[in-house]
Amino acid sequence: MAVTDSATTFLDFDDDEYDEMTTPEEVLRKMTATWQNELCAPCLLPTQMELVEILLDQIQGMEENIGKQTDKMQLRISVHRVELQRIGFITSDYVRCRLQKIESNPHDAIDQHKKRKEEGKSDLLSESEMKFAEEYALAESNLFQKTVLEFMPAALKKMPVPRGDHDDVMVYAKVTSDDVGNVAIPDWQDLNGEVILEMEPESCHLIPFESVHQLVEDGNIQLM
Amino acid sequence: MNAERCEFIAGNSLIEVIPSISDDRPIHLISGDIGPFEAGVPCRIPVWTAILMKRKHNCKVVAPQWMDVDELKKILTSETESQGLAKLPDHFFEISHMLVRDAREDIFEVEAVKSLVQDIYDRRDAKLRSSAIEFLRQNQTCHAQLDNVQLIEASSARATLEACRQMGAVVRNKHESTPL
Amino acid sequence: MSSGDQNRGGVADKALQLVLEMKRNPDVLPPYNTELVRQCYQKIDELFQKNAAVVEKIRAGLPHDSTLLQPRLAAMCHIRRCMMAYVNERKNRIRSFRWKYGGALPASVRNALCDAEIQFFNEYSSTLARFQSNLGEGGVNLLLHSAPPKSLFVQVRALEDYGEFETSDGTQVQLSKDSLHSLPRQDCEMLIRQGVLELVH
Amino acid sequence: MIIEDNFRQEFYNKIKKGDKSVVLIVSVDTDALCTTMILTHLLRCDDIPFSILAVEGWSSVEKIFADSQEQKCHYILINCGATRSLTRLQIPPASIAFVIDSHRPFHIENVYENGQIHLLANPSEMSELQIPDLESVIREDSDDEEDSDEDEDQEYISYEQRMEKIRRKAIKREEMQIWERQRRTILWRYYESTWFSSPSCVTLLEMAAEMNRVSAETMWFTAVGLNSAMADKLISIEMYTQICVDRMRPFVHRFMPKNIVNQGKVDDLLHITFGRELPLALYSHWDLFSAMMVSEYFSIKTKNWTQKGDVNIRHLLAQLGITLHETKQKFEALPTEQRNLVVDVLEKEMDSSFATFFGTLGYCGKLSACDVARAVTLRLEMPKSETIMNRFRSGQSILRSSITGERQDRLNLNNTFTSICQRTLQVSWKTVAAAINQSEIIPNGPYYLFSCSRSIDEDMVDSRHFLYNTAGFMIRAFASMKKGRTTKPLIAMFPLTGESAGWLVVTGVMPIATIYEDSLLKTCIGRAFERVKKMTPPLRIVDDYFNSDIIRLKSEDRTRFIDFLQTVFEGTSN
Repeated sequence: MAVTDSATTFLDFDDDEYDEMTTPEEVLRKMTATWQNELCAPCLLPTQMELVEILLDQIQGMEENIGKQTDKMQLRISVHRVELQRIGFITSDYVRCRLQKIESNPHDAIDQHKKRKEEGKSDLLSESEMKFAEEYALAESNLFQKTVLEFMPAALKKMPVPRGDHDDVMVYAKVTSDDVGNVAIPDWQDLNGEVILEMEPESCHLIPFESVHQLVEDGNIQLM
Repeated sequence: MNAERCEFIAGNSLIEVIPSISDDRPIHLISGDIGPFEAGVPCRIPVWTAILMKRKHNCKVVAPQWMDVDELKKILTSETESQGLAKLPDHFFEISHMLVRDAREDIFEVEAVKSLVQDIYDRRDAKLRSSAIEFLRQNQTCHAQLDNVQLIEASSARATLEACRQMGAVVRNKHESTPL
Repeated sequence: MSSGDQNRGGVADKALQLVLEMKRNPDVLPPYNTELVRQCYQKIDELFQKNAAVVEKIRAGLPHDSTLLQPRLAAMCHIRRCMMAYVNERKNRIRSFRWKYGGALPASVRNALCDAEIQFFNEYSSTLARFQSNLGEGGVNLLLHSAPPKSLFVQVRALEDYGEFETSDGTQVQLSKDSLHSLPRQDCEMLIRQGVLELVH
Repeated sequence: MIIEDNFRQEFYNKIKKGDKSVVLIVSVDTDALCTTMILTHLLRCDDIPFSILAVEGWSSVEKIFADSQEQKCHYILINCGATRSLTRLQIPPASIAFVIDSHRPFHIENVYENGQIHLLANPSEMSELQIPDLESVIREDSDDEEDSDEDEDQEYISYEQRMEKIRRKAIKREEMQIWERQRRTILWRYYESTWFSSPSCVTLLEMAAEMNRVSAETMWFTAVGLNSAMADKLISIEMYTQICVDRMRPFVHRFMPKNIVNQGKVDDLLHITFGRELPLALYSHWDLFSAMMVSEYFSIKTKNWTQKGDVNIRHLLAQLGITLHETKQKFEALPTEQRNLVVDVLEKEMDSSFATFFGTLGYCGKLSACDVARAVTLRLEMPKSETIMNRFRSGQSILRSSITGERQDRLNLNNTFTSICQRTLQVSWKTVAAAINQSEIIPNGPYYLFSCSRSIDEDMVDSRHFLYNTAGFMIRAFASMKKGRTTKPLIAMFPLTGESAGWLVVTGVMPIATIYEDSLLKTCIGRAFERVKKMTPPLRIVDDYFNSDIIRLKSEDRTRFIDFLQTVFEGTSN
């Protein structure tokens, strides 16, 4: 590709996770992979909203550049504009997909987020996603309260929060990095046993999601 | 994830074009630089840019070398002979679909190419379908290895998988909610 | 449900009617059936009183028949579950309207909602609006970019005299009835959604 | 001002700057539609936003201008706007107008208004236009003030000087009168007749070629637009052939099958070939007999509206060696060599040199540009009850359906041929036959008058294609019945029904004997109607059409209109 690998350094992130220089191209590639994973995963994956924020900045900067251009009719302007639309689509579609998942079970998302925080894992929800989940959960319970639960006898006023059960969901997973090692899947022959599978690079598997959940979060597996 | 999004992702793959305009300043896109362009000199750019420039009469698309009748015939035969799925270039179906639609005049024997790609898709789809039925019928293992599956095939198969899962849920529900 | 059962009346047939009402109108949101909902929770209350009476007898050591305690509880849960399913399905459609029409609900939809639902829509609307406002610098309208972009420009036809309209790069366009336009997709996505513009080949 | 060449620089690059919004005001006719398709293709290539407003009369153009007085935009008027002064139509002061119109002559004020209005004309026609030079028609206002200043500041002037001034003013006034009279005669000759120059779509194709953005589709649109000008009797066969030979030549061979480099076997790319075609409307979608019976040439030759008609037809067919059975069968059903044989025979009989463009797409059969042009025109002009934009859109979809491979589109196209086109030809023939058989065409001094009593299908009567073809057919048929009928024009009146009941649509056609120099179909009917409208007591005449030789007249004013027209033609009052 005539694309020169000029790593135009972009931003040094103070956030420790991004200590090495990250080019916008690298951010976009990671965003595309994350978006694809989020679309294919049955449950919420850890939030990557910083990628979205970086790309939204990039779009803003590029739009200002185009605004300054006098001759708006050249080819490069159209190419830039289409690219901005494409990036705008990925970021919006990613956020919409996550909102959909939060809305389908806000309480579960909030509890999961707190659990991961206690276990010291990476955040499931971003700050604004958490706020959204709480506000939405409140709005939803207000609705149920005013239409049904209010009229229930005392014992029936409480509703158990349904738990998302994702263990039996199968996904298509492609191994993208090299030394991924092995993965355990439930052995249907003997119920408390496990089968160990070897994950060679570039191999594709139809496999229960929970078995590869961690690998997906680490970015070693790409869902399809 | 659906076919439309697969085609969108496929748009990022690179393809060779012969520009009919010259521009010595490369275009610094967020997804990397493209160009500079020199009329008549082939260069590689993302498929979405190629289609954009094609619509503006600014370039001719060079069909990928696998998008040629003899090459496709070879793929079709290897697909028929092998049990599993043959290895195909990434986004094989989406790219051929996009080029046949938007760069029709630049593809030699576009009609033959179109029907060969369709045959290859049908052959693989039949394989995927039969292995899926087999997989769902057995209860020995909850894992199947199918290397070389294309993204677009996985996304269409996922719909059937999801349907089967819901069927299972409905059946389980029936048992639970049957009166005591 | 043969006619025989009809006069005895299944304990949860009202609840079932609620759920069927939604099933029979997949596209149009039927008006909120306050009456049927009321009958449902009155049925639950009736069952609850009966159980309470049996429990009183048990506490007082009087002769009682506790065989129906459990079935009545199961019936109460089942009716409640149908009511929740009814409200939940309506809630999901109300959410989809926010994504279809943006902040302003058309009157036809608004009239079909009960007060609690209107309040839910408003709360949901503002929650979403707040979330969108702190995305990126000046906020992002998530209703835009609803599909992978095919082309920069779309061909549209104005269905009414909308009047003056300014595109993102500042050109003024006069959207008079029955006029055709080629406009940046981004600019007219909302107008298409509100039925001012119609996509044409 | 007039732009003669380098349209890309003078016209396209100006609107490309993008500082003003681009608004296309398009007349609803096939040439304008094809021009719009090519221009919008170019605009889309360059991502230039634009709007399209379809118009059918000067009043709608005036309304558009009135509604956007403060607008700052580039108006592109297609097949309208050249023949009347746009400044008088209150074109928004801050807007610029580019006029791509085949109507001639240009209005003087449009020509000499060099800031706001730009008329696109092709270099080859500048001599035909004979535009009077500026001084002879437009008086500089400056020289009037001069006189008035002189008087104030020179009160005490000698007697001789005062006499000298009076004499000089008298001479000046006299010069003014002479200039005035000369101006009137110049303008009289300049506006005397109206005609059509080459279709606008050809100009657009050449501009697209300048930007090397010609595709098979744009070429096909031009072929259809050019043929529509023929089918609507706007340009002569000589002019049509001259355009095909000169201006279309660089493109004719570009999309021939053998020229496309990677031509495999049959693929569904659009190929355009150029070749001879029988000038018999829709014959390949019909049976030969019906096509011949409604065609001008064969009807007049066999006078098939008379009782002897049948005998003449059989006699002619026998003479040509064509069996009746052959002509009654659907043309497509005939075996190919029989088809070619019959076409050659008929072509020799009509001694026609007509050739046109054919589009082939994958497995669907060949389509001739003149049949498609006819179908598009009738979809654009009928039914009048349909809104302008709906008709514009259905004309557009028929034009597009001729170049997509889809089966459904081809069905719509064939349905248009069989239903609307054939019916229009039949109604046109019936009108002419009735007019002659019931001798409804009456000589009225300097012109013949046909005043249609039967009410014709209300959709058709308002269509330019129907009016021009029927009037042309009628005068030739009328002249073929008796000698000496070739020196007077024919005025035809048709009653309107529906919500415009009580009105007549009036058009006219020049005498057969008129000799058209440099193959331009010049007519002075429009001028005559204008002068009748100016006469007192004023008649209720609506001349809103872009073609001045079609007007609407209140039925009650019919008799006075006939008399006024008679005086105009006799030239007693100029």
